Amino acid sequence: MELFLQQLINGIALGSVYSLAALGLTLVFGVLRIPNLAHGALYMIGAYVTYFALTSYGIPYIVAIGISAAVLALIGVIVERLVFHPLRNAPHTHHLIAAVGVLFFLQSGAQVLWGSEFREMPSPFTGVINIFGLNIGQQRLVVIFASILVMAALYWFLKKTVPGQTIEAIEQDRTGASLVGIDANRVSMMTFAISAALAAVAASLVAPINLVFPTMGEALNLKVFAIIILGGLGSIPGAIVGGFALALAEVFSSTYVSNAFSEAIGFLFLLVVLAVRPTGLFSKGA
Amino acid sequence: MRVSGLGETMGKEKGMWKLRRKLALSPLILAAFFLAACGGGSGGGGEGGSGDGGEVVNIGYSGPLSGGASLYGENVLEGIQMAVADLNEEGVEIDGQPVTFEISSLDDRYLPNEAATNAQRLVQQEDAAVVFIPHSGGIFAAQSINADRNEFLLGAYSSDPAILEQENPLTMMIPPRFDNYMEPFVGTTMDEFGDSLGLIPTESEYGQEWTDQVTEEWENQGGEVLSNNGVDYATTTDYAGPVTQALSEDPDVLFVGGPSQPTALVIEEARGQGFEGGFIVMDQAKVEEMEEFTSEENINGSVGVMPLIESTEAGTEDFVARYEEEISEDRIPVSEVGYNYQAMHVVAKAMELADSTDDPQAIRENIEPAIAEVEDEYKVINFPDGFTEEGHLAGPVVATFVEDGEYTELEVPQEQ
Amino acid sequence: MLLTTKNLGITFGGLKAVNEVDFEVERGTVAAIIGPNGAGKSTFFNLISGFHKPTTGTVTLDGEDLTNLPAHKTVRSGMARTFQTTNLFMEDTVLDNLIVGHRVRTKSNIFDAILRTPRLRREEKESRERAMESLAFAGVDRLAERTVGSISQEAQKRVSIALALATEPKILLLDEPAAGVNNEETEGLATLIRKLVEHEYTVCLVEHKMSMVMGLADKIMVLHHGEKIAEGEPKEVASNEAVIEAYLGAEEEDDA
Amino acid sequence: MDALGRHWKKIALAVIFVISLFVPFFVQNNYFLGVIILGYIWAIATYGLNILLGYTGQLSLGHAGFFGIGAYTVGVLTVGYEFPFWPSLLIAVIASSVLGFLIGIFALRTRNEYFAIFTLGVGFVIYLVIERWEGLTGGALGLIGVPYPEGIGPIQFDGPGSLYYLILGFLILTIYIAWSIANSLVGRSFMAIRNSEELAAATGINVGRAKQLAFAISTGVAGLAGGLYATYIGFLGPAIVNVPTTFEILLYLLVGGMGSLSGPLVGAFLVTTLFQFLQQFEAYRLVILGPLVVIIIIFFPKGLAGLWHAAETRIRKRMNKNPAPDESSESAKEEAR
Repeated sequence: MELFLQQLINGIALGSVYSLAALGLTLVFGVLRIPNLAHGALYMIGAYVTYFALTSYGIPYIVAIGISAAVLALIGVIVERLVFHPLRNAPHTHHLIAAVGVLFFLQSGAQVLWGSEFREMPSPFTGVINIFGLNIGQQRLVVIFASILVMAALYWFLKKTVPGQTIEAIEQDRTGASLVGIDANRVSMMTFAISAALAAVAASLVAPINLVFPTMGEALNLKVFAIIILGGLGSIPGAIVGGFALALAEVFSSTYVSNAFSEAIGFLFLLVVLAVRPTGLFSKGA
Repeated sequence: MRVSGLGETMGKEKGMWKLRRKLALSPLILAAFFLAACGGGSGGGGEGGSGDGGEVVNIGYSGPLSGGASLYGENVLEGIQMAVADLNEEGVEIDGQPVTFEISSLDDRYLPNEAATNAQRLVQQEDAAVVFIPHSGGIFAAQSINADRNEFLLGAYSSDPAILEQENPLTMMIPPRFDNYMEPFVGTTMDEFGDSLGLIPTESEYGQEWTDQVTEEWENQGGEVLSNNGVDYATTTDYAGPVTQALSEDPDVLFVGGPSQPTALVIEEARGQGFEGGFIVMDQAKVEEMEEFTSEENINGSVGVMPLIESTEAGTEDFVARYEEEISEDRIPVSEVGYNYQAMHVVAKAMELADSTDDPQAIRENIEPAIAEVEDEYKVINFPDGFTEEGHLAGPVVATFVEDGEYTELEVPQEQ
Repeated sequence: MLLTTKNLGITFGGLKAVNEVDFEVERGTVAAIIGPNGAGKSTFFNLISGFHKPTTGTVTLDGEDLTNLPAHKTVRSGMARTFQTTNLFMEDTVLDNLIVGHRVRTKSNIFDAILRTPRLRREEKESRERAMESLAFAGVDRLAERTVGSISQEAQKRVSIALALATEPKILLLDEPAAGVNNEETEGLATLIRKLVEHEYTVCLVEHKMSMVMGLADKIMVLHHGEKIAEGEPKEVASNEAVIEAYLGAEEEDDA
Repeated sequence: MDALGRHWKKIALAVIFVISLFVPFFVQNNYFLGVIILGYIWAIATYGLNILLGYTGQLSLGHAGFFGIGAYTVGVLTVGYEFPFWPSLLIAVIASSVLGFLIGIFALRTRNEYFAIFTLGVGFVIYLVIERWEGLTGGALGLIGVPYPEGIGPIQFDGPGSLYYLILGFLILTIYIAWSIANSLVGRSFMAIRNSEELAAATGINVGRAKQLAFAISTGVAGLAGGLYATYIGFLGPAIVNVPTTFEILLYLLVGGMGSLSGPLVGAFLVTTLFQFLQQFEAYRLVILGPLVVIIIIFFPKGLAGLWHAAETRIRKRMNKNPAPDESSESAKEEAR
C-alpha cells in the first residue's frame, strides 16, 4: 500500500509534466493542424533559459520560469513566422518535415552554444517531506501544484478572455471562425507563443529533479506525441487525461509488470487505441 | 467567369514569378553547400604541435561528438589531444625523421556504421595508421574492416571483454576489463552492507552487460539479487518511480550507473527516499563527477572506479593541473581522459620502436616493449604493465570504496 | 427502374440527415435532386454511391443490391459520380488524370506491372483508348495533353464527367455539375448531359440552379431537412406549395 | 521536340549506367567506394519510402523500423542460425513486407497526421523490441559478424569491389520496380489516391487495399535495403533502427524530390555525400542542415527533381523559336470559344 501511494505521487508528478508539455503540442495541432515535432526542442531551450536566468543572473526560481516562458513565447512566434507561416497551405507532410528541421537546428544549436554536458538546475525546494511514511521531494509537490495552477490559468484564458476564445473558436470550427472574421495570423502566432511557453514551464519545473542537457527533449518528444494522439489530436482535456494516463501507466507497469515493459507500454497502448479508434479517445466524431 | 479567369491568369503569373525566384535561389543554395563542403575540408585537423617538425603523422579518432554522448566523446578526444601536445613539444623522431603528430577527429554520433565509415576515411584520406574509437558498437564494426579491408591499428576504448573475443589481430584495448571489477565490488559491498542487491542501472548495451555480470557474481558469492529496475538514463524524466520500486524490496546494496550525472540523481533520489545501504557504481559513472551533482554524504558507501584525481601515479598531479589550464576550468579530468592519454603515449613509443608510422602490424608488435619505455610523467592512472596476446593493455588496477568521504583503495585482481 | 432506393436514411449524432427516402430513376432519363442548402442532397448521393453507410433502407442498381457496399464496389456495379469540387490533379495532364478511370474494369496487378505482361500492355492500351473516347465524348479531347490546372473551370467540369464515363457506368451521379461556371457554359454542360442520355446513359444530378434543372430533368425530387417533400415532373414540382415554402423559408434563414 | 527530350534522357541514363559500372576501377579508395555503396543502400530504402509517400501520398515515419526488420532478419538468420545469406535475404524481404502488410491493416485505418504518428509509434516499438530482445537480437550489444553473401557460380563476394556490383544490381532492380509501378495502372491507382482519396474511390479504386499494397511494397523494399546493409557493414546495432534513421531517409527523399523516379537516388546520394563533407563540422552540421531542410521544404517542396523539371520546362520554352502563345492568353481564347 505504501508502495502504491508512493508510486501514485510519483506518477502524478510525472503526469503533470507530461500534461503541460502535451497541452502546448495539442493546442498547436488543434488550431493549426501542425504536428510540431520540434516541441521537445522548445522544451529543452526553455529549461536552458531558466537555468541561465537562475545561475548567471541570480534571478529567483519562480521569476526565472516566468522569464523563460516569455522568451520561449517569443521564440515560438519566430518559429511560426519563419517556418510554419510560409507553409500554412502546404500538405501536412511538409509541416512534419519542417518541424524536423527546426528540431535539428535547436538541438544542435544548444549543443554548440552551451556544450553537451549535463547541468544541474538549483531549485529552492530541495527538501524531502515525510507524510504517512511517504518520502516526497518538495520539488515534486511544486511540480504538481504549479502544473495545476498553469492548467487552470490556461483554462481561464481560453474560456474567459477574448483572445483565448478566438483560439478556442478556431479549434472547434475552423470554417465557422474564419467566417466570423477572426484574424488567423494573430491566432496562429498567439497559439505558438502559448505552446512554447507551456513547454518552457514544463521543462523548468521538471529540470530540478532531472538535468539540463541538449537532448533532454528527445525522449519526451515521442511521449507527448503518444499522449496527444491518445487523447485525440487537438483535444485539451485529452492532453491532460492522456498525460496522467501515460505517466501512471508507466509507473505502475514498472511497479507491477516489468520494468523493460514500461517504456514500450505507452506506445503499445497508443497503437491499440488507434487501431480501435483511429482518431484517438477524445476526438469529436471519429 | 471573367473574374475567375482573371484570377487564374494572375495565379499563373504569380506561379511564374515564384518559379523564377526559386531558380534564382538555387545557386545560392548550391553555394551554401559548396561553402559548407570547403569549410569542412579545412576544419578538424591538428592539435598542438610546433608545426616545424617534419613528417606529419595523422592519428585518427571517431567518436560521438554530437548528441547525447558527446561529452564522453570529447573527454576521450581530450586525452589523445593532450598526449599529442606532449609529444610534439618534446619532439619525436621516428626512423631518424622528426615527426609531428596531428589528430583527425570525426563525429560518428555513436553509430557503429558511421564509426566504420569514418575509420575507412581516416585510413584512406588521412593516412592514419591508428584509429581510436571509444564505443563497443563502433569497435565491432571497425574490427570487421581493420584486418582485411583496410589495415589500421584500432585503439579500442571500451572495457567490454567481448572486443577481445573477436581475436582481431590489430586491436589495442585500452581500459581495464570491467569483468575484473566484479569480484572486489561485490565482495566489499556485501561484507559491508548485506546480501540483497537491488538493480537500477542504465539500459544501455553496456548497462546490460554489467548487470548480467554483477548479477552472476553476486549470486556466486551467495547473495540474493532482487528485480531489475533499470531505466534508460538518457531518456528518463523522473527517477523517483524506479527508485521507489527498487527500495520497496528493501535491498542492502544498489547497483547503479550510467553517465555520472544521472547516476548522481539516482543516488540522491535513493537517499532521499531513505536508503542507507551501499552502491555498486558502474565504471561508466565517475564518483568525482557525481560529487558535483549530489552531496558527498550520499556517495558514502559506494564502490566504483578510482577517480583520476585521486590516483597515485607519478604524472597524475601535473596532468590534473594541465587539464585545468589547457582544457577546462569547470570540468575535472575523468579516467577516460587519462587512459586515452596514456594509450596515445604508448602508441607513439611503439611507433618509435617499430621505426614506422604507417605499418599497423609493426606498431602492434612493438606495443609490449613500448609500455616499459613510457616516461613516468605520462603515467596518470592504472598504467599498464603488459600487453596481452588478445590485445589488452593490462596491469594492476586500483578501484575505490568511498568511506566517510575518503577514497580508500580497492585492489582489483587481474585474471584474464 | 435502373436505380431504386427504399426507406434510405442516415443519422448523424441523432440528427436524421436523410430520412427514409424512396426514390427511383428510370433507365435513359435525367433525374434531379434539388433542395435548399443543407437539405441532405449531397448526403443522399453519398448514401447511394457507398461513401456513407445508410442506417436504414436499401439501394438497388439494375436489380443488384448495393446497400452497404463500399464506394469502389458501387463503381464496379456501374455507379459513377462526380464531386462539387472536381478534385482532379492539377499538375498532371488531362489524359493522365483520365487513364486511371478505366482501372476498375482491368485486372492487371503488381506482378503484371513488374513483369510487363501482355495483359498489362493490353489493359494500358484499353485504358488509354477509353480515356480518349470519354474525353472526345465530353468534347475536351483536344485538351488531353494540357495540365488540368491550365484549363478553364468548365473544361475541368467536362473532364471530371469524362472521368466518370471512363469507368463504363450505367448511371452517372453528378454533384452540382454547373457550380462555379457562367450561364453560357451551364448551357453547354446541359447539352453534354442531354448527349449522355441520348447515348443511353442514365443521369442523376444534384443541382442548385433551378433554371438548369427545369430544362433538363425528366423528373425532380425535392429534399428538405432530409425528407422528400415533393417528387414529379419539373412543372409539377415548380408549382408545389411545399416546395415554394421550403425555398422561401430557406432564403429567410439565409438572410437572417 | 518531345522525342528529342526523351532521347536525351536515354543517352544520359546510358552514360550514368556505364559510369556506375566502372566506378570500382577508378575509385581505388575503399572509403569513397564505401560511401558510394552506402549511398546506394540508402537510395534503395528511399525508393521504398517514395512508393508510399511519393506515389501514394502516405507519410510513414516507421520506415527505419522495417529497414531494421530486414537487417535483423538477415543478421539473426546468418549469425544466430548460420543460414546462408541468400535465403536469409529473401526471408528478410518477405518478412518486412508481410509485417508491413499486417501492420498496414491497422495503421491504414488512420489517416494523414494520425497515420504518420501511428507509424512513428510502430517504428519506435520495433526499435524497442530489437533493443530489448537480447536473446534474439543481441540487444543493445548487437550482432557481430554478419557474413558476406555466398558466391554465385564463379562470382565471389569477398570485398567491397564485388559487393559494389551486387548492391548496384539491387539498386537497378529497385529502380526498375519503381519505374514499372509508376508506369502501370497499379501506380496510377496509387497516384490517384495521393491526389484525392475520395475521387479515387469514386473511380472504383479500392483505396484501402491499394494503400496496403503500397505499404507492403514500401516496407519490403526497406527490408531489402536493410538486408544488404547487414551484409555490407557486417555488424548490427539497434541505433540504426531508431527514429532518426527514418528522418534521414525522409530527408533524402525530400531533397531528391518526392514522387519522382530519380529523386531517391539523387537525394540519397547527394545528402550522404554532403554528410561526409560536413563531417568536420561535427555538431555544427545539424545547425546548418536544420535550416536547409526548412528552406527546401518552403521553397523547393518538390526537391531537386522538381527544380530540374521546372528548369527544363523553361529551357524548352526558351529554345522554342516559335514560342507557344502564353498560356493565359490561350485559356482566354478558350473562354471565348
